[in-house]
Amino acid sequence: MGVSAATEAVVRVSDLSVRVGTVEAVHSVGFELAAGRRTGLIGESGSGKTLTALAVMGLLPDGLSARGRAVYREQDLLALSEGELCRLRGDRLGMIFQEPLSALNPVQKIGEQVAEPLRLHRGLGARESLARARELLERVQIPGAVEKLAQYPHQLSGGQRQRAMIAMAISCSPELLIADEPTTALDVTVQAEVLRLLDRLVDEEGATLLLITHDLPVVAGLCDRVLVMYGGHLIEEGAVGEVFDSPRHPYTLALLESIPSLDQELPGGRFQAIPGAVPGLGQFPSGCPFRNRCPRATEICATMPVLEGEGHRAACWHPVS
Amino acid sequence: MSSEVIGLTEPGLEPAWRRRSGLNPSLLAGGILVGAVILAALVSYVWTPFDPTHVVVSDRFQPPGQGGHLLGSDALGRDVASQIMAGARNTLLVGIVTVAIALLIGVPLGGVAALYRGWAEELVMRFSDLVLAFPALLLAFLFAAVFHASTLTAMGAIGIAFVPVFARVVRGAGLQVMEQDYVTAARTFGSSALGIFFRHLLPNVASVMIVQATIAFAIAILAEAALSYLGLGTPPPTPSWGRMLSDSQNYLAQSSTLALWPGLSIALSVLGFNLLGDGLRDLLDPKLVQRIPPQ
Amino acid sequence: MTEQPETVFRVRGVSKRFALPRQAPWLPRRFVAAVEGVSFEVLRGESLGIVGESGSGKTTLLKLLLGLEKPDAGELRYLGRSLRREVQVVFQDPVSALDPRLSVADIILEPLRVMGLREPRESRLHELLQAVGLPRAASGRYPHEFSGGQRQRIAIARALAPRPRVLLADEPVSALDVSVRAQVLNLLLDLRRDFDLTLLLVSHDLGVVRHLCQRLLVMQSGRVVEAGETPRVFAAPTQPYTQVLLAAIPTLSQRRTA
Amino acid sequence: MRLLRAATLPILLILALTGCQSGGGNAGASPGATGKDKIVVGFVQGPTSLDITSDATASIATMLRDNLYEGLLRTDASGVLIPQLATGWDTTPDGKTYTFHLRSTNWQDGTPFTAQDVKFSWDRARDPQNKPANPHLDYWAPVSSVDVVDDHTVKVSLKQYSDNFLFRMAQGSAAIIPKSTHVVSTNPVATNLATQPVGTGPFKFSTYLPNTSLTLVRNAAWWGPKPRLQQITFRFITDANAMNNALKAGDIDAIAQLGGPEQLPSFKSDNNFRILEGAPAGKLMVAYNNSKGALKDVRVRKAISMAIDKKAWIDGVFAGYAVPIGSHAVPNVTEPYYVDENQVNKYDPTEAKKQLAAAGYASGLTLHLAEVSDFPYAVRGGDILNSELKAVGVTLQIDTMTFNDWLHTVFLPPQDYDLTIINHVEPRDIGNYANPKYYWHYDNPQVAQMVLQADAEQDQAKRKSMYATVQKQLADDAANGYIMSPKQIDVIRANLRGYPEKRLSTSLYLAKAYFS
Amino acid sequence: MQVLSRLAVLLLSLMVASMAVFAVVNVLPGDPAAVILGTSASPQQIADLHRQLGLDRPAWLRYLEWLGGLIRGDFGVSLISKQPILPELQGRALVSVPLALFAMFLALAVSIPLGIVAGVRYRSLSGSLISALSLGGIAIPAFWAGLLLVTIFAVQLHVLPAGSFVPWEESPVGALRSLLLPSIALGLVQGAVLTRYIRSAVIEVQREDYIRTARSKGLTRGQALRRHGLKNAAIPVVTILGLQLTSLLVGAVVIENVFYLPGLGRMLLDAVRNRDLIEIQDLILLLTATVLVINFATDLSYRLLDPRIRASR
Repeated sequence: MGVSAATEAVVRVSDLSVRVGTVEAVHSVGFELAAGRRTGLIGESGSGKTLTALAVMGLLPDGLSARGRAVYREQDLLALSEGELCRLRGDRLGMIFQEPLSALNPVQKIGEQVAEPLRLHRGLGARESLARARELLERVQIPGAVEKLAQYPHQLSGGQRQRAMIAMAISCSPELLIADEPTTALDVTVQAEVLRLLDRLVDEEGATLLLITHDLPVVAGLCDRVLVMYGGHLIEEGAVGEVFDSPRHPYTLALLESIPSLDQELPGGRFQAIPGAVPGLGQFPSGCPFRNRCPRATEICATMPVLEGEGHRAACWHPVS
Repeated sequence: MSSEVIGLTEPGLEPAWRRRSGLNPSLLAGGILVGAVILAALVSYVWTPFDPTHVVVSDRFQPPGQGGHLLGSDALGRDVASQIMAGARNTLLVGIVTVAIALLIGVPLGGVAALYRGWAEELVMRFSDLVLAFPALLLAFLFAAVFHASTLTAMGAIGIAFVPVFARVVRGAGLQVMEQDYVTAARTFGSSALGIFFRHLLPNVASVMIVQATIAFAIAILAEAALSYLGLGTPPPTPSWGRMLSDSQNYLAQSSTLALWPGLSIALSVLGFNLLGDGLRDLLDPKLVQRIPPQ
Repeated sequence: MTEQPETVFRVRGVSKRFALPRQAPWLPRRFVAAVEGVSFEVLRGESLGIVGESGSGKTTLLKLLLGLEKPDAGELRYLGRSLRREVQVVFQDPVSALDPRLSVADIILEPLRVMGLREPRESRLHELLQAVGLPRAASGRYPHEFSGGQRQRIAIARALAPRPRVLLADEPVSALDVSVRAQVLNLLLDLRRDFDLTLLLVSHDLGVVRHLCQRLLVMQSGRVVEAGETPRVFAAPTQPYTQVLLAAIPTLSQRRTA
Repeated sequence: MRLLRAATLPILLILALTGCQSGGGNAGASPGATGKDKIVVGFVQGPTSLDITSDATASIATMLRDNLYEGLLRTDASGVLIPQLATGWDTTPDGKTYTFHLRSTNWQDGTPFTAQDVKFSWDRARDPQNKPANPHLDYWAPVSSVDVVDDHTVKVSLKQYSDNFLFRMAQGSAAIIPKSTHVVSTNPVATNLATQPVGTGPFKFSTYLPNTSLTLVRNAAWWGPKPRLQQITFRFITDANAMNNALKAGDIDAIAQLGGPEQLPSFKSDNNFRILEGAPAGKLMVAYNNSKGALKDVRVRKAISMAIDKKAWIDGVFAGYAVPIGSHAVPNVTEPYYVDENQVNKYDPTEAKKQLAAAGYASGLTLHLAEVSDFPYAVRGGDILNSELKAVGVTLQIDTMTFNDWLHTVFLPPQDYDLTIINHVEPRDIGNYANPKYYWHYDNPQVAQMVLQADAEQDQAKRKSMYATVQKQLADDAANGYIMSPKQIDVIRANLRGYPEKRLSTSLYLAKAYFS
Repeated sequence: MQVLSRLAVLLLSLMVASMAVFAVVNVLPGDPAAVILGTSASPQQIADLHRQLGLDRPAWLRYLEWLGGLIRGDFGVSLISKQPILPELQGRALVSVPLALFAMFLALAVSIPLGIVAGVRYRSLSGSLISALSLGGIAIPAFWAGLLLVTIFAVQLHVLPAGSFVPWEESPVGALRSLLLPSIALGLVQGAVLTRYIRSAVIEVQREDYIRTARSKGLTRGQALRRHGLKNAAIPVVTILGLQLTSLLVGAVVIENVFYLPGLGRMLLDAVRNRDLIEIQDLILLLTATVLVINFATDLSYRLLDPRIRASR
């Protein structure tokens, strides 16, 4: 299938590397986020997926540095000044974080926090922005939006907090919305509701979504494209159907197989395991980061393969046919 | 920041950007200063340039370097360097004894609070609240009034004033330890409270205690110096930095360096212990060190 | 299989509530019920899953079973010889489960030491390490030198040390990386078979429960809302909550239709 | 950075405050709190009571005698006796009867001063049953009766002639207090003078802040020429350094009896101040408890005396502003019987060791020193003594205490101590050696006898020779470790006039003081 | 309701503290009369004083009398000066309280900007420099700082008084001037301590997730810190501030003795030296009560700042 050339890319990331001190944690990652598309970024802890997103937003923590390009509307986000970035963040670029309790300011009322981007980017006054904040809270289906405006984050439930986060992120109708593990901290039933909400809002806003998660089924239900990262490398990329139905990279395959089916018995009565453990940062093997756990690995895997293919691309010397 | 970002959840992995290689500069500087104090104190037992209490009035107010007096001589011709060395003994003694008092009382109290919770914890916390209302110097004043001022009343008062600090730290850290699954596991095998205290709680709060003790040591030095300065600490003729300072106050016009050395000694050893505490904190990374109000 | 199955745990109408901090000394204490009127039995040799979302009371129930909490009402009995010795537990968080100040050998042998069991420690240690698939060399090392999956193996080895008959597992894989979860789950499968263990698995991950447990309890707000054979519950849940729960699980086959 | 600029705010504020005074005068001569008719005098020690007849603390007499309280006569600055409340007196040839003619004046509370007050005061003073008892009961030992002749005449009969009698009646505790007012109980007699002092002097009581200050204001109804000063404030600053700084900073106008002579050089070079170097007064000594342990042995006492290097003390403790003494007398006019006994028990550590060995303390001896931490000389002396005694094999245990504690443990019963360093500032107090219960516990009946005889001796030469013998005996007995007589040093603002110069009297008479 | 409950705890603490003080002074070492007179006073003297102090009556009665007196404003009479203690206390407080407040003001005025700058720029030279300076400041004993200040400003430059106090009624400016050097000496140390705490609170807060959230909304680092960070950073700092005021109060005791200020600290030291037990009892309780009230106020302000704090601490 592949992305049609006509679809304009909202963000084009190329050769993006992130260094944690002296260790390179993300290695020359490149991908495009096509307008209106939803892309899932999949990876386990240490895969570099969150760092990649933060690098694009210019929100890397102190001590971390990014190289490469992330072009948004002819502007390289990595080259912009803090002031220029600030004009985009919260307005054109929205982000939802994983842990809503710590991501919300504990001593500020929800209403103020949701209204802040509107004041900042739309120049709304206190009353107007609060009225808008109420509408937003209603839009994310928080019950009793009016009271919640005057409440503090700790007074909300986990799901409500995440909804408030989403309201905040979409308040200025961003073109690109990055959601970093938005439902990991939530219970299954709440997760389902929040995902449904996210799905609807992205549709309504016509935003481009980058969903970061380690949960493959979530991507399956929400996204149309998927990026798979492991050990700081982008190892597979493609439409959700293609990647999930016929994965090329052994890692992607293993990940998919490790998810136990709910309606079929386990093959051979055992869970499908990947041998070994995810190495720590800086401890991945050279070349293909998966080669020390990969059943197909050979000597050549000591050299990092390039991401190959049209539309559905994979970085593997011995791809699964 | 979420731990995901810097990969701290990864077992066995130190955040590389923290530059663990090489010595932590605070630890190094603190170690050198504290080492110097300890060395001076130890050496003073066997050797000082002069007898620190020996008076040679005709030699008084020698500038530093003159007549073999490395740091000069005081109003009665006593060698300042020798007194500083001998004073280090007193400083360390006070620090060790006060911290020992605080540890010996505070750690069991905090342990009991963390282990048993309930009314035992309530009692310990209310007690420490009460003692906290009496800052070290105030307590020292009270003791001095009731028992006659001496090094002992000073050390006792400072030590007791530190008790709640240690009790609270042990309780706080202990509560965290008690919430760990390994303690729950130990309880499921039937470990006794005492067993948990010694096997799990104590080793795991040790790093907090070490850092806390270092900081308490610094505060104890300051407090004792203040008390000796006021004449409620170490009595003469035992050399003490605080008393040297109060003596030197009379001779600021004759010899301005006289007030410099004991003050500098106090400041540097306090700095040393503070740096050591900071360095140890970075090294051991305890989360719960409590602040002690200085002076 | 005609033998009458032996009951290991008998739980009858058990409730447990916790006091909330007082608003003021003169105000009455307020309580929150964590477990309310729960009844079930655990049969020897079976594997029972307890599922529920946060706040459903499953962890409290686990503590009640372990004897770490006493029920406020109802009856809870372990019908074996020694609860302490025969019932062991594996926790969710592999970091918090192991005392960072103790070596692996000390950790694994701790139950034997505490219980005063006289056994050749050295050989037992090696047995246990082998059983959980860790090298002998691991014994002298410390928890921080191991990955999450390995730590969970150490925790399992410790639980096995006193030769338990019942193993309680509280979300044993939810803190692990996706790619290593299966290893630990397989280990549990193997151990259950090899050591003839009764397994009680507390989890919110229905996929895991589906394949590891023969029977299932669904908990909501401190109560058991549904209980039954696993395949039956998955195939035909009778309670609305169970239906919602099952429907909420994202699956690979549910694709977005653009 | 804006934040950093914010930090400069307090600095500006500080500059403003330091600047406030630049307009006020030149550095060093800042007027501080001092006006033209007010004086602030710094004292090391505040009074322990405002009742001058109740306490031996010298500062009470210094501040209050002659300023607030008056006696029948007083010593002027040079030590000469001059009339005060008595306009004059007659003496019978046998020297046993004095008739005082009293001035007609009023108490500061308005009631008239009469002969009844004199009789009341002195009868009370010589009655040991009173509480508090007069600290100088011995002053009245020779008195047999005090009789009122008329309202303005008092006759005092002595059992025998007393050379010291008039001199002593000029001292602080012989001040006259009012009979009719301020008596709160009669059996035993008690007054409220301790808190509400009333006298006949040129200044009357205003306010007293214990340990801080005592303020007197001019008594407009005083019998003498009107004082130029409107107000006297005595400010108590124990710390010698703080005192010196206070004078330099202009907070006080004079230091009465400088506690820290080491700073004299800095005053000497400053034209804003005058240093008043008085005659030596007072006997600074290491007092021995003659009745305790090893100190009973004269060889031990001699050894300690010989271990003491007076020169070191004079330089180390008083920056050279003192003269050595060898016995209990000082070379000034108040003690005309002075003889130099400095040759006895001269500094000789080797001989000291021999004496100790002879007394059986060759292997060492430990003695306790009761050290008054309020007095710089005692603290500094303690350090010197410690070093000197160590050199001869005596270990000194220093017990520090306040002057108040010292009074209650050393000076007053139980008088439990070994050694103490103290400066006796009362003139002509050699008579204390006649009292074996005095805190030294010096018990030599011959000396006691001779001291009493000397006082009763009218012949000056004979008297002097008797006193000389006593002084010699005290030195030989090493009754105490006599060290030096510190010079009375006052430092005053240069424009202060009429301040008693070279004062020998204990009192600080300020009725004539003024600023030029 | 919660405030009332805290108030009740405060009152209870005051009661217990007063008992503790009374017990230490009266019960522990035996006869206070003997304590006052020293270890070797004659039995007669002790007996006299014993009676004079009313010590022949039971301790609880004397305690209640003392407490009752305090509540009525009768602080008793000094054993040494025989003067009522309350007026003296009031006069002294006019020195000590402004001294502590003045020092606190200086400390805050210096430490808030410096602490924030050091926190924001903790990786740069200026931040490290401030940090190092503050570390040095902590190590310097306040009384030594006082001595050095006296040497420079009073002895050498003659711009400020070296010690003693010009009463307020005599000259308010003079009084302020006499408090200036002591306040600086005192404020210096406290300022250094505060700077460090503000610095670490600011560093800590900058690492919080909600700061990143704020930046994701389009706030610059500075804006995020100002709008979201500082209030959060204030929470730990306020706790420190309470402790700080306490140590200021105690520090004032020492500093007053360096500068010969007739404040509560001098009064306390004199009382200790003279063993004026009644005065000591009053003063220690007064200072302790102040500490407790400060803690109470800290607790309340903590509540105001942090909506998360509920009934439990």
